[in-house]
Amino acid sequence: MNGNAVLDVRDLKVSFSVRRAGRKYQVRAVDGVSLSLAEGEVLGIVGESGCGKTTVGRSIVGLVRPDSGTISFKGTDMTGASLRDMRLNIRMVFQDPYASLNPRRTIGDSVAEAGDINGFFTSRAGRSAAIAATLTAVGLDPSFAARYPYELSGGQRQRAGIARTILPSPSIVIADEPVSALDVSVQAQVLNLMMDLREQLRLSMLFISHDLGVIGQISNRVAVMYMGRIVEQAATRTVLDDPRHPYTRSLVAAIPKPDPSKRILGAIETGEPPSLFKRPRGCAYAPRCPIASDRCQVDVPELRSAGTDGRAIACHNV
Amino acid sequence: MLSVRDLTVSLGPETAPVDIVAGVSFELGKGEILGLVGESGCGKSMTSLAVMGLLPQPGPRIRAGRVLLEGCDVTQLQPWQRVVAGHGRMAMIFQEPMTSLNPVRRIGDQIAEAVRVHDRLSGPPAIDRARELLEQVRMPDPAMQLSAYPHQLSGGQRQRVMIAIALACRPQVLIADEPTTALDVTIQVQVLGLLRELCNRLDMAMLFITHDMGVIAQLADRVSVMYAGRIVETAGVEALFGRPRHHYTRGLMDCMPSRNSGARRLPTIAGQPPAPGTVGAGCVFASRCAAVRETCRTAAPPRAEVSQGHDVLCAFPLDGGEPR
Amino acid sequence: MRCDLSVLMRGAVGIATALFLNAQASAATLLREATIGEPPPLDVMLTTADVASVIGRHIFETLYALDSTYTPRPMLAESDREEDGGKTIVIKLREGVPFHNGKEMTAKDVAASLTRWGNFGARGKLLMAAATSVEATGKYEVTLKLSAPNGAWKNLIADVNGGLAIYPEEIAANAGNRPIEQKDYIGTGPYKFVEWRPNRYVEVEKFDGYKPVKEKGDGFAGARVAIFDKIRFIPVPDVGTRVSGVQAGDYDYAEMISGDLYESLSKDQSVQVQRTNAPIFGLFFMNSKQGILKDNYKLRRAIQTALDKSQALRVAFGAKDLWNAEGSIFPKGTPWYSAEGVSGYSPRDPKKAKELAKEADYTGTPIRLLVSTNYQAHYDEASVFTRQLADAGINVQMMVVDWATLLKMRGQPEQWDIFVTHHSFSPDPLLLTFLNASYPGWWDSPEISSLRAELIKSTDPTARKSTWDKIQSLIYDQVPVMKVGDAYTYDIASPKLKGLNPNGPVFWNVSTK
Amino acid sequence: MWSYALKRAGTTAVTLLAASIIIFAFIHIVPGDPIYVLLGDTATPDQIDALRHQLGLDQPIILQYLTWIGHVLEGNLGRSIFFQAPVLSVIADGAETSALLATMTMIWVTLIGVPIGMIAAVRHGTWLDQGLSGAAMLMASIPTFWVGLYLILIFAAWLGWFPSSGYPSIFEGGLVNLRYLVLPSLALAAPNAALILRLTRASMLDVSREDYVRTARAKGIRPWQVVVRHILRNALLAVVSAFGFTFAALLSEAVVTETVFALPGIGRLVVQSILRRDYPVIQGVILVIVVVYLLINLIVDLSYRLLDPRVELQ
Amino acid sequence: MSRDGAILWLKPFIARPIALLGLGILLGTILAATFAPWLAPYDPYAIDPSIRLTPPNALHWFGTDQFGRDTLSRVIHSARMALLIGSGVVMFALATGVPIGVLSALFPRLGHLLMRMVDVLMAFPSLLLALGLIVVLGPSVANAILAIGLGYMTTTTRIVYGLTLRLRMETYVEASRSMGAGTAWLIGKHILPNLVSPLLVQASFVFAFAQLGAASLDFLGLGAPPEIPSWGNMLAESRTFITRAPWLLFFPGMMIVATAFSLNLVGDALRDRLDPRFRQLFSEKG
Repeated sequence: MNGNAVLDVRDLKVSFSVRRAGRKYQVRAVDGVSLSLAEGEVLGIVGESGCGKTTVGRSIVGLVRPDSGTISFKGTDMTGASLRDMRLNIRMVFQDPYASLNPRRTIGDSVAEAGDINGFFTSRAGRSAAIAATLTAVGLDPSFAARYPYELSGGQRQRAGIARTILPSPSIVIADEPVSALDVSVQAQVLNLMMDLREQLRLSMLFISHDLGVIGQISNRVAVMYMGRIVEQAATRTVLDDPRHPYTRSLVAAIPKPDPSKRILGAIETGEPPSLFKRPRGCAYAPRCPIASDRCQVDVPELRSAGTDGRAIACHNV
Repeated sequence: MLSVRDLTVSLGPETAPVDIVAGVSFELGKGEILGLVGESGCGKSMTSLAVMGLLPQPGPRIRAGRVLLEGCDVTQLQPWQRVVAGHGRMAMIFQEPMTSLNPVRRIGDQIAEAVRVHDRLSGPPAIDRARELLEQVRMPDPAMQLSAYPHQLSGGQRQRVMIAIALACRPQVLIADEPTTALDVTIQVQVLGLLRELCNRLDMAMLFITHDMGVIAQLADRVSVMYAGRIVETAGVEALFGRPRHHYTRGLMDCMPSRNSGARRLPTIAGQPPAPGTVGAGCVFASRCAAVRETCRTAAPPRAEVSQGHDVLCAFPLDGGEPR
Repeated sequence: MRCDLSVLMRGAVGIATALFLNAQASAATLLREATIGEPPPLDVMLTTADVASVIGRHIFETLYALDSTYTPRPMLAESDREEDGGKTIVIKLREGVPFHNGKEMTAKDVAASLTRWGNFGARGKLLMAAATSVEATGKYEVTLKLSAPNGAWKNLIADVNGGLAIYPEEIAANAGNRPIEQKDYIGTGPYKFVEWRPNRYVEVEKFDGYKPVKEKGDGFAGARVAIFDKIRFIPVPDVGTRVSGVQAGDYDYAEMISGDLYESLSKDQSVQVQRTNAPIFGLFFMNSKQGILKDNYKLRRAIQTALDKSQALRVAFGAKDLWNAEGSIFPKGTPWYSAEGVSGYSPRDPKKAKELAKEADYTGTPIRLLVSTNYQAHYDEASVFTRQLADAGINVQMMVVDWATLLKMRGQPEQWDIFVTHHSFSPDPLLLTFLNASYPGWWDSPEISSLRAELIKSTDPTARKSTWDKIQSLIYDQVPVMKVGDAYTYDIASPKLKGLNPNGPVFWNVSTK
Repeated sequence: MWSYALKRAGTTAVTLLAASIIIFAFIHIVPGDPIYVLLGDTATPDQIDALRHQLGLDQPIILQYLTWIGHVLEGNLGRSIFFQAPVLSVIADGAETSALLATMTMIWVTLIGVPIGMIAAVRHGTWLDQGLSGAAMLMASIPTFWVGLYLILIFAAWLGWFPSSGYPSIFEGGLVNLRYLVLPSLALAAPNAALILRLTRASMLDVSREDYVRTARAKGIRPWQVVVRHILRNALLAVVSAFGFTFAALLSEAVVTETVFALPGIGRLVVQSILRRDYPVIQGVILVIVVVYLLINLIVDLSYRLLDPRVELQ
Repeated sequence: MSRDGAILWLKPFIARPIALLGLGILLGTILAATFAPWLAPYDPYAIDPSIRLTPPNALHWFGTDQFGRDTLSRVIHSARMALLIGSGVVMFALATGVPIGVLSALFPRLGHLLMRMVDVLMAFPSLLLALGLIVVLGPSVANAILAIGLGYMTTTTRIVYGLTLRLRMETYVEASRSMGAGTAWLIGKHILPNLVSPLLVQASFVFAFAQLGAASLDFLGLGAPPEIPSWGNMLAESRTFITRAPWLLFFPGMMIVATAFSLNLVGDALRDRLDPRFRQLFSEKG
């Protein structure tokens, strides 16, 4: 898409086989997603549970093998390649700060892991210094290097989890729900940290979340996913202030606003969530959609450009 | 309707108790929705379990305080004992609809079980009543779902079943402990709508526990904010969101991304809550408070009514002049 | 469903009632004997296993039977005569003796049995290797011709253990070397075979057509009268279980009780103790074919010199009544008793043993002792000796295996230097295993070869006895085997039984008080 | 359900086939030779060779396997070298004892393990629970044969309440003969009951911490109803699969018990056949035990699926 | 491990006196085994038929056996065999089970095959498997270890396989993979360190049940050579004397029970230490 894209994902498809009652089902988790990430940009991916947003992120860092599609880093296709060199460039922050640190390793070892794996450090002293500097950068005291995860609070752990992704400094960070397990007050601290680091290290970021508030805070652009596909994509403000796709609309409308004067309960209709095992033939959202037409039942809408600021929508009826 | 007075829940030995809920008091009127909001570990769930008589055994226990339902003391009674004593009109729904239903028993049976206890019905009438309850919670195709197992339902549907079970108790007070946290936003809005509608229709009071200020704002009539085992502020929902008087409440609201969307940086509350048992003589929030003064560290703050129905546990509350 | 259940219930009640009624129905007299284990097939001609012969001698009979002094007496035979200087033996049979299948026993049956025994029988070669012909020379007369006289022939055919049991002709002729099948367990004995339930029991039943001899019962000889209607031989390998079984009344008789219980059981009112009158004796075989002990008579003597056999006997057999540190191969009171060489039997002289070993140029090479745990006594003896030899500086390494493995390994001369077994009482030296040069140990020095030939050829008792004296002296000189000592096994029985036989477990003539 | 059952049966069959190869291979590299045991000490080499040929033991081993497995598929497990009888009938003779012993043991295990486990769980944390759990742990640490020997000493030799050993079939002496199995089944039940007790307790405690138990309590139903309707059934699901495992394991644990009590079961049969090198019987018994083991596991697996609605039935 | 870690490990023992008792018995056994020649009042092999089968008395606290050997000395010396067999079985089970289990979980195709083979082995009841193996290999200490170990190899493999499958899905393992970690790195830095504590629990149970298995083999005459003192051999040797000399069976049997019991107690305490629920009792969830 963009010539200056650091990351370019083309037509990504991922499916899993799921066993249920002795039968195998093929579940399409990601069904043809394309996106690109410009240098220094934060792209938010938002969607509800099971929409495939996490799978997109995991495919990019090589944790999931896609069925088809390409993932290129600065113009080099990474799918199926030996990924050693790429690994230091694209890194992932995980959701659960409790699970993402090995309880048997010190914070220092966890933070230095990417460097250790890839032979980044040339001396012990250099390694210690780098760990200390990185811990300081994420707002932790360097003495934390010798501690174990159980000695840290949730916020501290997530800082350590972030520290791990910036030593040595990468080009792209994939952040998969990095704050959703945190309390609001801690969440704000971590979001601030991420925004600071992005600026200081000139990172590009793919920020995956179910929380439009968080997405709105940190990202430049937003892609809304539903059942494995992007249904709407645009600049953050545009999506939040003027959602077009019927799904995006109900999503935005359903956010409980912290304002008792704007009560929405009972005012909006959002329908039943889809089953992963029974994908509709046409538009996946059609069964819940208030404006679905006959065409929507049979014909899958493609993501098409709509409007000026890079907005794209996958809907027959808007 | 429900009155909780100086409720204190403690862990550890009798000789050196660690209070995880310290002197919580609140009143819940008929048909009223009281939101209890706080961060994880603040003791809000323990409060709800203590009120319901469901504290896990062995584990925390009620060390002091009373729980009065329509003026009757039910503090030390478990739900079944309350039913026997004639004060069983209280019910509870929980956070995880996935695990809160028995996976090997049919939906209908699980509802009918509560019907049997509270309506003294059995056999087909109990099942009829169960179907009726499923209708009340807007379950699609209720007659069919009676014979379904929990795993055959979606998360939202399971939470509706939980609500139906609660309704089977014909409660005057419903305690909802983070009932929508595990649900997607589009489903959350449905469940919240249902709960409010039921409260209105059945004239039922609800104690709604959550960490989400947005949900509270949408649902509650009155709000209590909890911090480190204490209620630090109580007010009507408009007053609280309009003019928070406690520094913690204010901080909590300020750091919500959706309130600040687009801002360069989010305001934060420095530090982290004190661990239970490490609270000294002073204000529990002193270590994190931006406006802390010397007395805050040494003397417990007074509970002050800053305006009609608006209590704050702070020696130096924010002034109420400037609405946010 | 409810209806089905009631039908089921009624069925169950019916079965239960039937089972209980069944319990009361068994009124016939039954004797239950606890044997030391499951027997091999009851083809007593082929097997030397005691378990098999205990059962077998109730079913099968021999031409002669040993009395309580272990002298052969006619059983199926009526009389005999020797011709041609002992080279021809003519045996006259009793008339009118029926097999269990109703047919009368004749000379043809005996001839066929003799032939099979000669070809395949466990002990048949000893006599029949020299046989030139076996013929029925009359309906009740059998003639056996030998190339050389055999002084021990009557002894050789008098025991049912590996011996000449008389089978019906067609069974003996067709069986070949394969153990005869259960349906062919047809003999002339006072009991006939009923059924064999593996691991449960072997059952025999009174044979109504049995014809006893006229003489009074004495040892295995004389009249045999079946008093019990049925006998069950129940394998109970654990000796403690056998004992408590008899004490509790679950069994009427139990074989081979360990010596250590002898004293307490002798005083026990709930059992009677039955000691056998013929001792068995432990044997340590030296490897004469291969290895460090081959032809090394000095080292062998050194080994024997180091030992105190009474210690081993005491450990292995317990009560003093049950063992006898006796150097003579044959016990006192038997015609073969001899004092030749017995000074070398159990000197317990470690110092002298050390000297002897030094003379034999022994340098501490491990001597491999093959022993099995299946027989506790073997193991006990070996343990004690190993310890005593260690004191004399002789390094013995025990190789403890199970009996089946031992039987295989002892056939391979490279595997061992000494192996442990025991020998049951035998009425004639020729029946001793170590006089058989093909038996593992392979004692075949020129000296023994000539003495053995002498012993076979001679029919004169006095001459044979003096030959045996020389052989025993040679045994203490060349030490092909070491005798541990005489041991008397004992059995226990319910105090109600009377008429028990000191020769061993035999249940004819046995009744309840 | 049926497709699942078929599939499970298929894998069971494959496992069985692999097991049969192992059984055959193992037995045939055993040192020691049945011929010697059969012919006794005085056999000549000629006799040995003749018998070996006759029994087919001189053929290539693969051929011996194919012959064996072919016969097995026809229901013919061969003839016992020692008993001179069909292996199947030899095993069938022992099967009654072993099956009754295992059943009786399972009855003890159930009667002791499950209720006491329940009591311990319900009284969780009290001295009663600690006492019962400790006792169970102790029971699980006692060798069965040791228990057996002392049971014989006390109840048979000293008190004379039960027979010390042996077992005459109930078809010959009636049901009263079951008294022969009381002591052995108790000895065998001791450690297994302890394990089931601990499992029941742990499983009930696990379940009682589940959210749905809290839901049930919130409904206001009585504690015993919570235990019976919500805890017990779910907890027993886990216990059921352990039952199958225990039952199958009993067949081999019985090896020692049957030896101590001189019971004519297949456990003792296998030990003695090993000592006698009776190949066909060893093969047959082990094969039968493995078949029973796999079958029980199959049944447990399928019934588990029937009991647990989370597995959808199609 | 850090000092705090060590304290965490000791916690379950301090909390439960009975677990402390288990630890005590275990230490006692280890001491007895180590210092057997100094602790034992007599040479365990010394034969003296003149004092055979004497009941416990001042000179021979546990009495003497049929060879006149001192039972107490033999019981003490037998602790060596118990520890040898137990640790041998544990090591065998771990040395085989851990690699097979870990590799099976990390390489699903290989794993499928290997786990099928484990299934086949598991279809043989463990004692039967041990018997068969002993008959093939002949009775000896090493073979007893192998035969008993094989049964626990399968269960250990199963446990390791299950744990590794779970660990493989742990976020920190995924994080490591996302940074390009190879299999060796994952195993060495993430999987093995996290297997240590569950394997410690498994090891103590295996150790306990190996005692019972070894005793059964000894009892059937298929375990350690009978001339070597071991509790199982002592039982096998003296079972015929149960009515005459019940003490001969009592002491070695008690030692087997005590050792197995103490190991079970230790394993139980360690398992509770591992069980997250145990700790959750002390921390409130929001």
